[in-house]
Amino acid sequence: MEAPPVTMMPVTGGTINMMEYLLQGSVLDQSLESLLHRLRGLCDNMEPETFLDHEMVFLLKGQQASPFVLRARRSMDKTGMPWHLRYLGQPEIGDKNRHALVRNCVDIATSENLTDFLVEMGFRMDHEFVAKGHVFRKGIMKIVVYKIFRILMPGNTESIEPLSLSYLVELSVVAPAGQDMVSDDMRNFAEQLKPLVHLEKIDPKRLM
Amino acid sequence: MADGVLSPGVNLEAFSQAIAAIQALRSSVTRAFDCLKDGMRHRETLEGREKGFVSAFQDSLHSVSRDLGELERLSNLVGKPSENHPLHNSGLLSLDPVQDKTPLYSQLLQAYKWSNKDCGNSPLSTLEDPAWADDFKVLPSRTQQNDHCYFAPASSTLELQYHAGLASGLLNQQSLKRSANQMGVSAKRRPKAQPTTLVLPPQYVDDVINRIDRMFPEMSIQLSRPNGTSAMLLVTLGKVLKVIVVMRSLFIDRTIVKGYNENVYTEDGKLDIWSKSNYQVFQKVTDHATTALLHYQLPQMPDVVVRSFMTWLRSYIKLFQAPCQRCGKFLQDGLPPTWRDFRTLEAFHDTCRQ
Amino acid sequence: MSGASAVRISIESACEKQVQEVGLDGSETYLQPLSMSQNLARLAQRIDFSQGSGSEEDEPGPGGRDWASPGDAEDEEGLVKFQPSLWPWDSVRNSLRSALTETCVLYDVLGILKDKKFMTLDPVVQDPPPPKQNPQFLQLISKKKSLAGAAQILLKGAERLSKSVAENQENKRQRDFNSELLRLRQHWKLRKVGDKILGDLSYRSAGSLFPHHGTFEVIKNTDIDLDKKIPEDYCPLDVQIPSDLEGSAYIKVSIQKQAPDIGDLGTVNLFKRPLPKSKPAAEVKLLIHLSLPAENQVRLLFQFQLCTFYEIEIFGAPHWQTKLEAAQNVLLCKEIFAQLSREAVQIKSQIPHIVVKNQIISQPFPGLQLSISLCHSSNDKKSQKSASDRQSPEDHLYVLEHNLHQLIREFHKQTLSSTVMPHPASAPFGHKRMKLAGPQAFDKNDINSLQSNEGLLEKIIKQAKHIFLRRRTARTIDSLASRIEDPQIQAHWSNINDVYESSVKVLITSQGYEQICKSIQLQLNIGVEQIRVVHRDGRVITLSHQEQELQDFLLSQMSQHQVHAVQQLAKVMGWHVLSFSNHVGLGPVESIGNASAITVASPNGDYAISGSISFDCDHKMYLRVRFSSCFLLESISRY
Amino acid sequence: MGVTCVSQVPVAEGKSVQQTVEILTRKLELLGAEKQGTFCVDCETYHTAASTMGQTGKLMYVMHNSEYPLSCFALFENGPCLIADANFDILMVKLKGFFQNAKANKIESRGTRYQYCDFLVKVGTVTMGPSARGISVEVEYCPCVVANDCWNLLMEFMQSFMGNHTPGIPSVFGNKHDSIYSPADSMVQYMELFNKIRKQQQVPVAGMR
Repeated sequence: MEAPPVTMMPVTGGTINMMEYLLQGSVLDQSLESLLHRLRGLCDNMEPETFLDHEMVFLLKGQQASPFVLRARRSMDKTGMPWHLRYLGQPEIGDKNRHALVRNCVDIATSENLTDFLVEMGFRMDHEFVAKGHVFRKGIMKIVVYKIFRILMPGNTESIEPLSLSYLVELSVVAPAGQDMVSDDMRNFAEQLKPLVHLEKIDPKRLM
Repeated sequence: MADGVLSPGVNLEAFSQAIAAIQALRSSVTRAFDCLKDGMRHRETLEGREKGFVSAFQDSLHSVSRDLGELERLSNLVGKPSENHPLHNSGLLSLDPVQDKTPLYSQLLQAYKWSNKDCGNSPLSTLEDPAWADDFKVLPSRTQQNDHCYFAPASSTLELQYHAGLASGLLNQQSLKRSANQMGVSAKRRPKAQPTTLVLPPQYVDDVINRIDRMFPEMSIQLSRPNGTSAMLLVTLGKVLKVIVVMRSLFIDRTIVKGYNENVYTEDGKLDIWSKSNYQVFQKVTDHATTALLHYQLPQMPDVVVRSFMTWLRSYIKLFQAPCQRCGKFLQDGLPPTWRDFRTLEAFHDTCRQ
Repeated sequence: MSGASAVRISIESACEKQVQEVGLDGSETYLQPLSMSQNLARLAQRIDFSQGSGSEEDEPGPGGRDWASPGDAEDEEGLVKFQPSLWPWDSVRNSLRSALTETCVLYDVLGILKDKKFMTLDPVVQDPPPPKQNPQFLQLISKKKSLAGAAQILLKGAERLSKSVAENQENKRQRDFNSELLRLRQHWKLRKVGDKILGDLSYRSAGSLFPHHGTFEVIKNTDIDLDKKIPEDYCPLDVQIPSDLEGSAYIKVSIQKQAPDIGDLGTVNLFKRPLPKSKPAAEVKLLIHLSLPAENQVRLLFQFQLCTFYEIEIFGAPHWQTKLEAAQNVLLCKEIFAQLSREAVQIKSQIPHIVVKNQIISQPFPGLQLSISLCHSSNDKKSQKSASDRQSPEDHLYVLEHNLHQLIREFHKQTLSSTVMPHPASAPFGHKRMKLAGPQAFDKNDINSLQSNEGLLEKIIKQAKHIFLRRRTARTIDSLASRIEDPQIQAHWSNINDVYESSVKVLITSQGYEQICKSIQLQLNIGVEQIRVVHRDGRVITLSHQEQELQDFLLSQMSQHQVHAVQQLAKVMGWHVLSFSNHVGLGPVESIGNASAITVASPNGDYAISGSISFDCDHKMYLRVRFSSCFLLESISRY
Repeated sequence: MGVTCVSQVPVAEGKSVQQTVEILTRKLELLGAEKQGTFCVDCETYHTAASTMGQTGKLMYVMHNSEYPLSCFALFENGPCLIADANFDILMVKLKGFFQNAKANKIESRGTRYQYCDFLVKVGTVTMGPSARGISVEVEYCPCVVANDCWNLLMEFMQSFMGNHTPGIPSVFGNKHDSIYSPADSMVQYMELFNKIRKQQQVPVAGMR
């Protein structure tokens, strides 16, 4: 077989090598209101929105030691929104000059038959949960404050119970690789949220 | 029909000027009252206030009297309507001299009725009519949807009227119906405020639409009132097309036909009643639907019109499935048979229908 | 008990707490000392009331009962005898008992008195009652005194109140700087830079992208002589507005006929409606405007901007709110104009748009000129501006001016709300509908429609075209309707219009024959470039912006209507239609189109009439009638 | 997003692929169709990496269509079709260890896009590697969303320029009944067409190239 000629790809594409910069923290339920209040003041002048999402984590096991993880997420309170399929790479802590956790990420919006398709590809659902909370925006920064709910009966998103008495706070930016400057902005923003919440780069590996 | 009541003797130009003068008078009177209502304006001194107020009021009164004078002058110019035939010259044609064919008696009665109507239709009496007064806002030719002509009762002997009634009943049977007016004479005189169809209560409109909605299972009608009392309908016909119908009371003002998969809402979620379909076939159907609106006209019974329009619209359920009844083909110039006959509802290409 | 420490003993009094039990480990359980009420209750419980009542045996009161139970009382007396030493309330009981005894005696005396046999009561003669008046007199005096006291207190209060009110007013007049600043802060964005206070006039937070910084400075108004009487409108706070935003501005939109060769009748008078009343009206509005409190001006000001006569007769310095609003309006007008002129240069059109200084000139239709100009005048050059204004105060297109403001605000809103919060929350930010484009497989057309971004100028030109077309169509129909009396034209304008589209139904009828012949009903959809006519028989005709086309079309429809009417009438009357044509190519040459013709024969066939209808150059209709058989004469009857 | 029929037109006797395409397009232009740029549909094949999941080599196809420039279609034979945005391609790069791109199997159809009233016609040359292997004709009737409603109409139109090469009813129409036709159905048709053409590869047709 001769090598295929260089064809100009018609539409193939997508944005290559996007990175997610992430800072995380948590607040107790009692202090949620004051945090939201602060966020409303700091963030862009948009109507603050709540969300209610259902996330499923899929694994594909191969010969390699570590399985391939994909996250499929859908909105439960807004109809007509596409499903969100997300790949997240290994997080890098980096040195002191970078103020946020960085990981490779691929965001894909897909049609509703995503779960069927993933199963067809050989993926298997590992776990699922419901996330409920608030989302804010400041420039390119996204701030989500949410609580994770355990799903009591698999597949039934109606019967849920909260996993903890606190809310998870995430400050994230998705930017092309190498734009470490954004982490400075993120740190500045995180500073302004102190002492309501301390946002830090948390290495999930250390926690395990 | 507003023009219809003006006999040829009336000076139309003067008439329209007179209407403008009335408008001016109205506005100046309003201004005078506004001035009174608002009272004294804030100024440094009390004296200044009073002075300012008095002078402002004087000014407005002056303008009232000036406008009134202008109106009086114009009203003389308008002139008396002549007592000619109301039918203009074409009316002469009906006075057929063939005696053996046209019975004199019925003609005389007819003539009586004409003159009777003429009395009633003289502009002065129509001016008193509230509905007509409403139309003063526009130029005389632009009556707004007043498809009825109504007139004051004539002051004639009862006997003549009785005969006239009988005769017109007979004449109506002989398909000599000429205009909606003549029916009005034979049937008992309608009350003056007859065109109630213009101001139907929203509840009634809802009922009519609901009934039609239930009538056709494959057609779903969504009624909304984003602009006050005027209803807007979103009719979804099977999986074929969507129709946006803009109503005014029970009269259909405007209709747009779009594809089933086309967006009928604007960015902010309102019904988009202006943009046309992207597809030629639905643009064509839109035109045909507009034609249908002109065709189905029965001002006295608007609900019948809506119903027949919807029945006609329903025949598009087979827009892509029905071949042309004349040429037997599906396509002509790239379009399916878009025309539906108003009576038989059969499918034709636009060019095959004649 | 011995287990308790020495310290504890020294603190507690032994009688206060009793030890209930001593545990095996030596710890003591105490009984809580009784509280006062508990103690009282305990003591009260100890009273033997039956004994108490028994001890009152010597009371003579309720007659027989007491006499009947002496034995009982004896017994109880005996019972009591050994108790007294225990009784702490003994004295109480004793005095109670003596009181009872007294009352019993009194009761008996009264009982005897009542019979009036054995005893009567006589009044004791006392001193005459002069002191009776005295207390009343004293009362009056004391009342008067206390009333006076109350009045004094009230007066004092009133005085204090009126003083504070006066002080308030004084304060209000003086309007201290800080409260003014607070009020300013409620309406405007302020920030402190160094020792200055800067404010933001721009619409940036509302979504504007106009690069003008739009800052104003807040200054303390100190140049006031405190000794002199303070003028009423003195305000300690003043604002310094950038010099280029001073004065007043508005956008003026007008349409002029460029050359007389456009060949339509309507244009000249189309936009020159008599407006003699508008000037006083505007002045009235202005007066109202000035007398309103500053808060309400926001709404009114907008109305006000649109009116031509923007000449405020300013008495003294305007209030800061007025100043700022005027400056903000100038800024907005500048933004609109900057946006328009940028687009005018960028957009390629057949006839390029011309931008000259403060004016943009465009040609919506050949021979027609749309001009949009920014009229900005600072206060000192007022006279010059008003002079230029008076040249043509009538050709304003207020609708378009208003729409321009609306469009720029829409544009602002769009920049703010184009991106929406993602749902699910993990998804990236993005345009609302664009996010659906991938997963819902939008095709090219859909995506194009999402991206189409028409500029301000294009929109306003389209609107201008439509307005022009609509007004002229109305004019054409009206003039035809008033010139031609038979047949009649009726126009029913739709009550719902878009900025780019409106429609009108046109009916052509003969009076008295509406039922017989209603063949001509038209719907005219007036768009931006053209008029689409939908005929009742299903034909669709597209007319261009040329007025002549519409006029000719309507005339031809009218002539067709006439022929139809004749045909229908003939049928009704029993005549036979021999021939019928909408367009006859025979006969004398018509100035417009072809004549319509019809030939009818009488029922018995003796007579035939042929008529043709045409319009001559005066747009009068002619009916030529020819009688056959008897007369071979052509008679032309003119209408 | 109307109803689409994708079919293959055999190369005319004694003509090259290019010539046959020209004959077709000329007929279309005579009919009054307007040329509106070009189009491209491509299809990449992915194998599940050997014995990853104990399944025997399922094939996954990732396709793009210039008509839906922001979308990416991923499908299995007789399986679900996922419509995603263009980032799906990046994911496939990340999934390299699990799904291998059979580069040699990349197949695409390129050609001209025509519009005739509400019809869209795309006549394309199917190429695999450097060689042209056949002709695809896609006819879309945009206003209609239910496949069976307009099949007769579609067929009448196809007959007008394809003559006796008019295809039969596509298999995807059969199981659609009255449901709404989606772009995924067109991609399934293309996938089936490409698979058919790939199989023809073993039987070289005279006049190819």
